[in-house]
Amino acid sequence: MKDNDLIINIENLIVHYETEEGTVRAVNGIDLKMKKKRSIGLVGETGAGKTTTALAMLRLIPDPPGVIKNGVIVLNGENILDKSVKEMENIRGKDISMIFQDPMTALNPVFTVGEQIAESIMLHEDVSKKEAYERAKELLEMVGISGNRANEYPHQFSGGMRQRAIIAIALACQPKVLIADEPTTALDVTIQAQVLELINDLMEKHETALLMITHDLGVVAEVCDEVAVMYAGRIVEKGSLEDVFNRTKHPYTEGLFNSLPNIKDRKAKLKPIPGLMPDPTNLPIGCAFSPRCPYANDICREQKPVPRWISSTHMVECSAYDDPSFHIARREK
Amino acid sequence: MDKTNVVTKSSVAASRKYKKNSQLYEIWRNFRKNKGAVLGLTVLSIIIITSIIANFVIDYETQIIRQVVPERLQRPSWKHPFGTDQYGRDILLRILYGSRYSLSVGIVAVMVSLAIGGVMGVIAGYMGGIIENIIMRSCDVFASIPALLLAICITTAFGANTLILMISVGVASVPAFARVARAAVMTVRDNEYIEAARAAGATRMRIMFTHILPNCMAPIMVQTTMRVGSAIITASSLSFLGLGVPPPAPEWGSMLSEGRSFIRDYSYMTMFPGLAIVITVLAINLIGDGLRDAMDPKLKR
Amino acid sequence: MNNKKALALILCICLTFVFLAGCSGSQSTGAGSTSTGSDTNNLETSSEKPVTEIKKGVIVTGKAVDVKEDENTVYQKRITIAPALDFTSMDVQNEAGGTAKSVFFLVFNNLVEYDTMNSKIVSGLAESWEQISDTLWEFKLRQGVKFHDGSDFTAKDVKFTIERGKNQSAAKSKFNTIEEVIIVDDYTVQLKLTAPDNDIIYKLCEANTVMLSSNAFATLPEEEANKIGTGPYKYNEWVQGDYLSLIRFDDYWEGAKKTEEIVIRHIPEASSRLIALQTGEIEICIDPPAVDLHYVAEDKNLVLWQIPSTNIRHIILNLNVEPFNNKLVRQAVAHAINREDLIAIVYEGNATPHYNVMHTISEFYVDVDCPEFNPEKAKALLAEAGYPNGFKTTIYSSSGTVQKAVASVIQAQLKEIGIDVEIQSLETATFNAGVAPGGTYPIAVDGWGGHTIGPDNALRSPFHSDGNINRSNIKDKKVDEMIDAALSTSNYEERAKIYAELQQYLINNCNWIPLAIEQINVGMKAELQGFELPLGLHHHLRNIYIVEK
Amino acid sequence: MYKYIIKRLLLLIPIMLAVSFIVFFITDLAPGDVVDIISGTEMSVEDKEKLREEMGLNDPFVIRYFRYMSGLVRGDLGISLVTKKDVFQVYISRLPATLKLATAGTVVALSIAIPLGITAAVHQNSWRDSGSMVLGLLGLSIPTFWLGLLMIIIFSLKLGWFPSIGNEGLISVVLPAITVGSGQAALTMRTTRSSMLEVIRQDYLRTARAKGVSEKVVIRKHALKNALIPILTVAGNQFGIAMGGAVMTETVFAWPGIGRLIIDSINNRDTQMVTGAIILTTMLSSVVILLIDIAYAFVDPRIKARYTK
Repeated sequence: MKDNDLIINIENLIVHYETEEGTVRAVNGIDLKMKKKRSIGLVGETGAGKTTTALAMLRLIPDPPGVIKNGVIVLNGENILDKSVKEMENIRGKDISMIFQDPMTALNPVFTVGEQIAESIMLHEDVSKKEAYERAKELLEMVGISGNRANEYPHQFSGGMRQRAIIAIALACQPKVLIADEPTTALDVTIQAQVLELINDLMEKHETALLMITHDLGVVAEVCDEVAVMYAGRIVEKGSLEDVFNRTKHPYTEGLFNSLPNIKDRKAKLKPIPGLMPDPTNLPIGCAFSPRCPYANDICREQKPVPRWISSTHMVECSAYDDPSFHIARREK
Repeated sequence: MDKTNVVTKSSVAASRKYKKNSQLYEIWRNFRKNKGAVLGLTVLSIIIITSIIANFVIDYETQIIRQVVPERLQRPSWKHPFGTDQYGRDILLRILYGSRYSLSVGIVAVMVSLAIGGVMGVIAGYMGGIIENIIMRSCDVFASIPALLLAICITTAFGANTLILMISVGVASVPAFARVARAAVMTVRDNEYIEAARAAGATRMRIMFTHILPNCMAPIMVQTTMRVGSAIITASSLSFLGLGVPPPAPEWGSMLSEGRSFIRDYSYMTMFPGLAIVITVLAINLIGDGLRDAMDPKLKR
Repeated sequence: MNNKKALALILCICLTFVFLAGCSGSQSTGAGSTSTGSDTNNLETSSEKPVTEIKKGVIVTGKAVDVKEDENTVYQKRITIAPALDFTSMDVQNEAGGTAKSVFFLVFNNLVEYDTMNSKIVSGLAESWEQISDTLWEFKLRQGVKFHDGSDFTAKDVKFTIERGKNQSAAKSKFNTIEEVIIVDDYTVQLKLTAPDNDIIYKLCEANTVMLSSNAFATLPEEEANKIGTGPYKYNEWVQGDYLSLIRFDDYWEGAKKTEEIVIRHIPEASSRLIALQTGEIEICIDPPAVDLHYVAEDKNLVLWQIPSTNIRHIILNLNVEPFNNKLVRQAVAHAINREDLIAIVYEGNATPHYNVMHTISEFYVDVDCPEFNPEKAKALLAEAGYPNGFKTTIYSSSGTVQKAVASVIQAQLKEIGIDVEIQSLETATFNAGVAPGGTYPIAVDGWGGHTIGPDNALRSPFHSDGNINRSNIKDKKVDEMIDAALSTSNYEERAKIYAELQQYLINNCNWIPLAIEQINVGMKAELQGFELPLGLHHHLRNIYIVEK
Repeated sequence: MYKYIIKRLLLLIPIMLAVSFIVFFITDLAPGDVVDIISGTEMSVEDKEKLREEMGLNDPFVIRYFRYMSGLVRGDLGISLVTKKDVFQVYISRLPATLKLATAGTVVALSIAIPLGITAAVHQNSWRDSGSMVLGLLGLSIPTFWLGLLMIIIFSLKLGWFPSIGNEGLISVVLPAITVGSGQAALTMRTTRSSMLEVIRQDYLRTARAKGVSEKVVIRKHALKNALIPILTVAGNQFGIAMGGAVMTETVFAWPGIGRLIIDSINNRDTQMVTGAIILTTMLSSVVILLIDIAYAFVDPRIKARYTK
């Protein structure tokens, strides 16, 4: 279903970190497509390889020890893994830009907020310093902060305002793709809602594609059109919001939903997923989730599961579905 | 239900690995990663070993201080690999034998400044208030007096022998030690486990020396290794001013300063002692850096 | 793999050092291993520069360039001189430093002056002088001599200078025998002595007895008045520890000098001083490192003067300290000393061994038989004195390189006969305080150059019981009588006989063991004209000039 | 801001008094006195005693110290016992040379230390790290006068590029500055390395990279400006030390600096000059360190906030 609004296509991306203690297999072959004005939620526990995937798209993985082993990341027709350092610098901030988790440390304390926004503009458009500074003020207004605070320093901003400033920086040059790496985790709930709403409005206005990295299913439900669930460096389930929320297929996704408190049924006991994330330096053979999967059988423990398309939009990677009658406990809504 | 015990077995193995990693082993593992530090350690141990062997192999009377006029100022040759000085004495033997002077001056001087400065710093850091002010202000005063002046005055006042030299070099860097010790104590002092100890009724002295001192050993240790290097240099500068270890002792600093008016035609006379000082101080400083990286948690990758 | 690279890096750093130091030394075609011959000049000068002995013991390697001068020759404006010791103070009647005395010789005049090239006393501000009686001298003063402040030089200035000098520390010892200054008329003055003093004429040409301006001291504060003299140069600017600049005094009574400005620049490090001469930044370099003299000798546009200094390097044995109160021990020490080796090590052969308390330049010098180098005899003497297996003692020296080297050699030579010597090299102030009369230093390395102020001062100061620098604390009535007698007898032969006997007696006493007469080495540009021999440590630099074109 | 500066300057006064007492005491403690220097060999023992009497050297220490303090309080540092020149004048005549050497030395130190420190931090634990550390440490390990003499022999005698002595114009400061600077470079470099290591991990550098800023600019601009404060502190201290401590370089290059003035005065037991010179040097280096503290505010706005609050 290639159409003209496909912006990024990631195929079979493998990223390893080679350290003294052994090779950390952070990303083990994932495929992801991002389309204009569409937002995808990348969900999973910490250490699943979400951030590594994002950094790979910007080629910001620290080269010793990180290595992109395999795979292709196609951005408007070209594989950015072959791009030179110079070309990548042009792409970052112009075509793809990124927001980070902790606003308190994401802004440079010794430069004013205006300067940091203006810098992004000047890098990609040859405008004078003054002009860029004016644009920076407009951007601040756009994210809900009064322009004349542009010459203040980050320590004079609250957490929420800093995140807004960071968003302003990211959207300074109207990038085609915005990656948001847990943008609201460090904020309290009320600010969280405002920031998410801001991101949504800006997505609409600039027709940008959004990759929302989070472990909070509530955020995904509110913002994303599609969902991809990652576990131990692989996408185990991918589909539209309805596919994954209402027609959950993969046992791990079910585990995620079970560990959420159920507002309606206060007395219900939480059912957290037993065990720990597998050690990325020696992943179990077969399906990585098998040690913790209640439905795991011998096939799961010996063979790598194969991705299986349930519908045109819904994919799951679980050998249990070899047996057509298999279904997980979570009933379809 | 084999699934659950599979999980417990791997976690047990993991935790056993971590118990072995006591703090010292952890420091050693990081220290080993630093190339320069390992190099420094090997060079220093070679020097220490030679200075010990030299003590037995070389005879002080005949080979180190006897003046042999016909063999004066001979260039490096097979007979004298490092050449001979203006008194006709073999420079290689003197350097090997002299290593004990420079090393002992460096180490003892630093012990002196550690003892005085370190303790003052810890007291200042922990006590706070007026005591801290008095100690730190007097350190400022001492620091403003050029180290060399301090050393010169003490050496001239009490006569120039090796022990006085070591003490005066040590005293000169007391302020620096006090500052480092105080800073280290300040960071440790506000941790919870100090409150806990105080809550448990431990006396001030007990807290200071059993809880605080071991934890701020890291920066103090690093400062010590750094200072050994500069102590050797200060001792050689004192020899340059004629106040160093009295002749005929083959201390590298005095060999350097005695040879300086021969530097143009017989540069080997200053070059080899100079190189000896450079390599020793370099090795010590590299170890110091390695230690600092290994001990400072923030700097670990 | 990384480890190898780090090792390689460090090795290459050490190699650069070897190269750097090597190339600094490679240019040395010089002396190599010096022979232990005791000839005063052992510089193998490869270049074809002439080596002449212009005066007894004074060797000049190279020659000043020949110049033709006429009325429109242009002279180099400024000449820079770098002495070994710094200029310390302008207080002319109190300052005793060598460099200061050289400067006083430029800024002031004496009544009579010592012509070092022909070693005789010549007229200064006094046109003529005669000895009327044992205790009365008369001086006819030169007319029309101006001070730097424009006032005239007359008899009242002589009276003022001598009377003031009597209670100034350095001038006092030269004027103490003058009882009264009688002004006959404006340009004639008589000096009445308290007792006959044969050396008075020498004392009057010494740097601290220069003529001051009474007018200046009446009008200006002392510090300014000390600057006013009659000499060919005036003080211009003094940045202490950096340089002293003197500019030409245009109406000098002998006529203005050719060089406009003389700068005394202080370069403490001997190697740097010599290099500054080679790079042309200075014109005269005094006391370059002994081992580098060949650089001056071989450089075709440099000239080297090697001048025997009036300073006798010696060691003192303190009679107040065990065991040196025992004459046999002192004689044993005298026999243990090998002067040739000492000169080879300390002075690279550039000094002459010396065996007497008197300096050869003194007219009353006689050869004496001094204890020869004989370690066996020394050991025998020690045994006889009751110290068969020697004893421990300490030798003190100031922190100068020469003094420390002498101490090291003495230490080694005394070790050979069983005396264990520890060295204490102290800075000047501590050394002077410790070695002063009544001090407790068992052995001390010292230098004495008092011969320039006549034979009496040469022996009185170190050997008379209350001599200024009686550092060996000798209290010998016989010696005191001989010194006083020599000073007062007017009969020349009688005086010579007493001095001869005194010299032999002191040498036998071995409380003051002479070692060597050092050399003053002066390197200068070949273009420099008019360089004269120094008197003692202070230099006569009035007539130096360089022809530019 | 000004309240802070006034407080720091006021704090200087007790330190000055303490320094003057200690220096006066130590110089007095050393055996021998100024009369032993200026008397030379031609003064008799009685004359020496008379001179000591005149100069008041025989008075007990306490009286001499209070006589000195009464002058100090009026701002009069007295005259040198040896050269009879006013201590303040002599100090001022030697000050420009020292400031010139200290500044040039610090510039050399920083221009060696900062690049080496950054390379060491950016390539931590690689051979470039220990390589640049070795280069930096070489400066500290090489005895100053040995380096100075080598510099003179090679660069002024053999190649003739620079004058070997004296203090005329800028080129005369090049060799001494390199000698002083390379000695100081090691400490500054180690501080640069450790503070850069802390900054390199900060998130805002990742933000900058995500904006498309090139690695060089990320390190040189974003990281360095944050790491500057500890570097400034060390550079400030070293400037203070270079003021009084460059004795070796000053001796070898015949540089008319304060370091040699102090050491010569000590050798001459010229207590007036020694105490005066050290008080002035301490004041000057404290002022320099204070200026550095104030400069922090321009480097790091968070510190400026603390002052204005």
